[in-house]
Amino acid sequence: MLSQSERIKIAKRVAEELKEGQIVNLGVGIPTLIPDYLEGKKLFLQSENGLLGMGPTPDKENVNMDLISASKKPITMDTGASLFDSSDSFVMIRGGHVDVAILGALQVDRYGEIANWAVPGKTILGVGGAMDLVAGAKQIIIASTLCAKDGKSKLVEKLHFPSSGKRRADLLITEHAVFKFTNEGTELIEILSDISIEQLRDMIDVEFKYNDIKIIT
Amino acid sequence: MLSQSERIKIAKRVAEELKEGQIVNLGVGIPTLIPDYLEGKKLFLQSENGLLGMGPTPDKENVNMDLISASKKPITMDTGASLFDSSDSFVMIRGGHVDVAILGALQVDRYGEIANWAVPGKTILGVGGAMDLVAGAKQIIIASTLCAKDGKSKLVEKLHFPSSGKRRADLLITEHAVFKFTNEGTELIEILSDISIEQLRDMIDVEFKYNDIKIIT
Amino acid sequence: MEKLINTSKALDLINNGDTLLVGGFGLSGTPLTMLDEIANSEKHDLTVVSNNLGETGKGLGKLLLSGNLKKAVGSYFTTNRDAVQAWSDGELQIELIPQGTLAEAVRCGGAGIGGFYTKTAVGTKLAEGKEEKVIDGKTYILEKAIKGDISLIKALKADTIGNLVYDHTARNFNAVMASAGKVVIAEVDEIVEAGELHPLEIVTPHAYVDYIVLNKYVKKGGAYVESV
Amino acid sequence: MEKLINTSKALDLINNGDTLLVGGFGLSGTPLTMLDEIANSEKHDLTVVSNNLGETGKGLGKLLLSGNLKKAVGSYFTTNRDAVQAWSDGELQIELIPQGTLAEAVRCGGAGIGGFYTKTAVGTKLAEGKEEKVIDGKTYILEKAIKGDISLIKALKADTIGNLVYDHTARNFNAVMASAGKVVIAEVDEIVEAGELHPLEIVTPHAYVDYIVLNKYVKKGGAYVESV
Repeated sequence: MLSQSERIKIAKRVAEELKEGQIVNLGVGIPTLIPDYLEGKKLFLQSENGLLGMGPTPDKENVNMDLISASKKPITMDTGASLFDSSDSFVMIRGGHVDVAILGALQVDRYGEIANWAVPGKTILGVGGAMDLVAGAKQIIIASTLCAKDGKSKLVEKLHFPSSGKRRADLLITEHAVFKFTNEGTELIEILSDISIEQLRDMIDVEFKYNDIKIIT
Repeated sequence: MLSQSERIKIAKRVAEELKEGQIVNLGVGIPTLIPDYLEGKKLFLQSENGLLGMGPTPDKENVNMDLISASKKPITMDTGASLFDSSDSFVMIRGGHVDVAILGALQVDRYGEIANWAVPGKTILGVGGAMDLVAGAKQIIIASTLCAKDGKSKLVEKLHFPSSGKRRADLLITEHAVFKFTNEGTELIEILSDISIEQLRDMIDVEFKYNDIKIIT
Repeated sequence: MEKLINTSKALDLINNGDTLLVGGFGLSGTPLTMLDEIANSEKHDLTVVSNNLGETGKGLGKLLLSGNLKKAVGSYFTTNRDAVQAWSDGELQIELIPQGTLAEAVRCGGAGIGGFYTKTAVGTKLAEGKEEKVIDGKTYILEKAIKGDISLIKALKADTIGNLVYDHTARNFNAVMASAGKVVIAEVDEIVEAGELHPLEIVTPHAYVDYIVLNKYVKKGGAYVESV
Repeated sequence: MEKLINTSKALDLINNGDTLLVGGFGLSGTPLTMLDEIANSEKHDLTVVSNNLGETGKGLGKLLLSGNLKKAVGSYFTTNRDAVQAWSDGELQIELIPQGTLAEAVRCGGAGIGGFYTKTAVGTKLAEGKEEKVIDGKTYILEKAIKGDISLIKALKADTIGNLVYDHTARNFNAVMASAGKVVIAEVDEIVEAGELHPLEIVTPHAYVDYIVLNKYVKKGGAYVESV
């Protein structure tokens, strides 16, 4: 398990990628930490159950379980928020009107193809909006640990887990490093821990290039 | 040309077909007279530019050309009216949520197939919502003169004019008679003028059956 | 008011083997009272189309426990362990559809549209057996429209003619589910006079609503916790 | 406010040969100010997707007279004699589409959907050359999604972040046109502070709006008659 400080490190690094005024859909887990680390940048959070302009968690007295996030947690509405139904919400998502989707992943292949909804042999019968977000968001950032709980690299040459769609992620931000995906494959662009490039090579199952690596520790 | 009293006769007869609480889309021409002859029956008028619950024409001082009918005339809103966009309006129309469409026609074939949007050799470049209404309304009533201005029967064995869709009309209500369409063809069900059945046979180009004819003069 | 009926009469509209389109996301916007009515009935072999199957023993989860269901079509069953278990045991058929595809397929069902080509799920297991088509250089898969025999939806208020408004994100799937059922039953907290809802405020026009029933649950601490 | 620009800057966003998605039904909900700007410019070979071409010399009718147009896609050109004449003279290409198909095709263009099977127009001249498919025993035709380079829409009010509300039936095609253009320019009568429009009142969320321009026309006797 990742420590809370490592989770926060990932969230902070994702937050750096986001630009003032962007429309962002946050997946479950680490992405939900991001709003705390925006340092004044104003984002518009989209929630696939029908809201643009998700605000912070309400006080207990103000909870309305008919004003919830896609994770089914009580939320509030930001200034300028709007409400719509599920079909219109996915017009927004699938139609390319969400600037950035920040997703978790089970695996990511060397070109950025994502597996984030099912594990072979396990009965995970849920896909939710994951495939729509993968197909539709303008930019896709994966926020995830580099390795799964069993220690295996999530970055893989070829997906063993079922794909979430042909559309590839743009960035993978982990506790150790940031990778960029292009038509040539995986590129290491940043190191975020005291790990060495050699150690990274040992840890993950994908060949990666690097040019100018920023090292941030 | 039909006299105003004949137009009103048609409108009144159509009004008899309509039931309390029905959702009705009225085409241009004779159908627009219908609201005056409902004798207390409450209908909900649908306008394809985005309104359910069209009310009467406003006073001159209350005209808002952004509250108009599909014929682009100023209207008002009835109690319980709702507004929506064009795509949602045609979900309502095409999806079978309008009970009755009352349409004009250039020709109707013996099974009730309608031609109401184009004349061969003439440049009528407009279809509007006609084909959507033909495809989608639960019941289709044609309100029309029996013959065209050139004296030719509008009821024809086969359409010479371009069809508005495979979906057939249920009724044709004219100044002289009411016809019903079934899989067997045209059935005369009512005579509305002093015309004889022989004269009707001479006038129109379609074989019709009849059983119990109501004669209303 | 003609559209207002009691829940037992509403239950009579449902036949064994029917396909029910049920609104809601999690438990928000769920017609809890009608679901209780079904769970307490002998209705069986029902197919439910809904984003999820409620939670264990709550909402649609009750129907699973009381044996009313044959099949569930939705996007997310993971949060109800009973559903996953029933599927593993071969007691429940499950058809998994991406959330946006589900919403659009139901909208099409209510819109006179037979199917649509979506970019979602292209190249995935959920696209297996589905027709692929390249349109203007991009690959899409064909998804067929979904219709139902009965729609069970939940709104905040109805007016006396059946116009509906929803509570914030409880709108979710309710608006599309309302369009695609042969018979549409809306469960509401309150009925107001026609004219009290502003034309710009109405989300579901009365054209889509056949019957209205009153919600027997009361909201406490922001959630519908108990039936009265 | 970042999204507010003047009309000449908005005009610069339009290139010769572009496809413009233009809101409006008749003259209601038409971005008259932006259309004046185009009619007074040298822009040419534009394709316009709009329900109709305004009226003679009004709205989109002006662009026809000033020679900006190559093609018009819409459902009803009969009320503008100039359009019919220009088509007869071979000066304007016209693609006629049923009104509901037009609205749906544009919605699909903005929704990541490549095309849809509709029951409208099956067996008619407007279905010629279009793929037919039988789905669950019913025949449909395939209609492809429509997208544009620029959307020109007209709303009543915008808030400072770009949320829009419309005046009654002036909503018409504007909401769908807003979804399917690469660049969306909304012409509005008034701009209010973010937060002044209620979340339940907003029809077009700001996600769809790139730029806002102010309408120079003033309403008199219920219609936008003169530019100030």
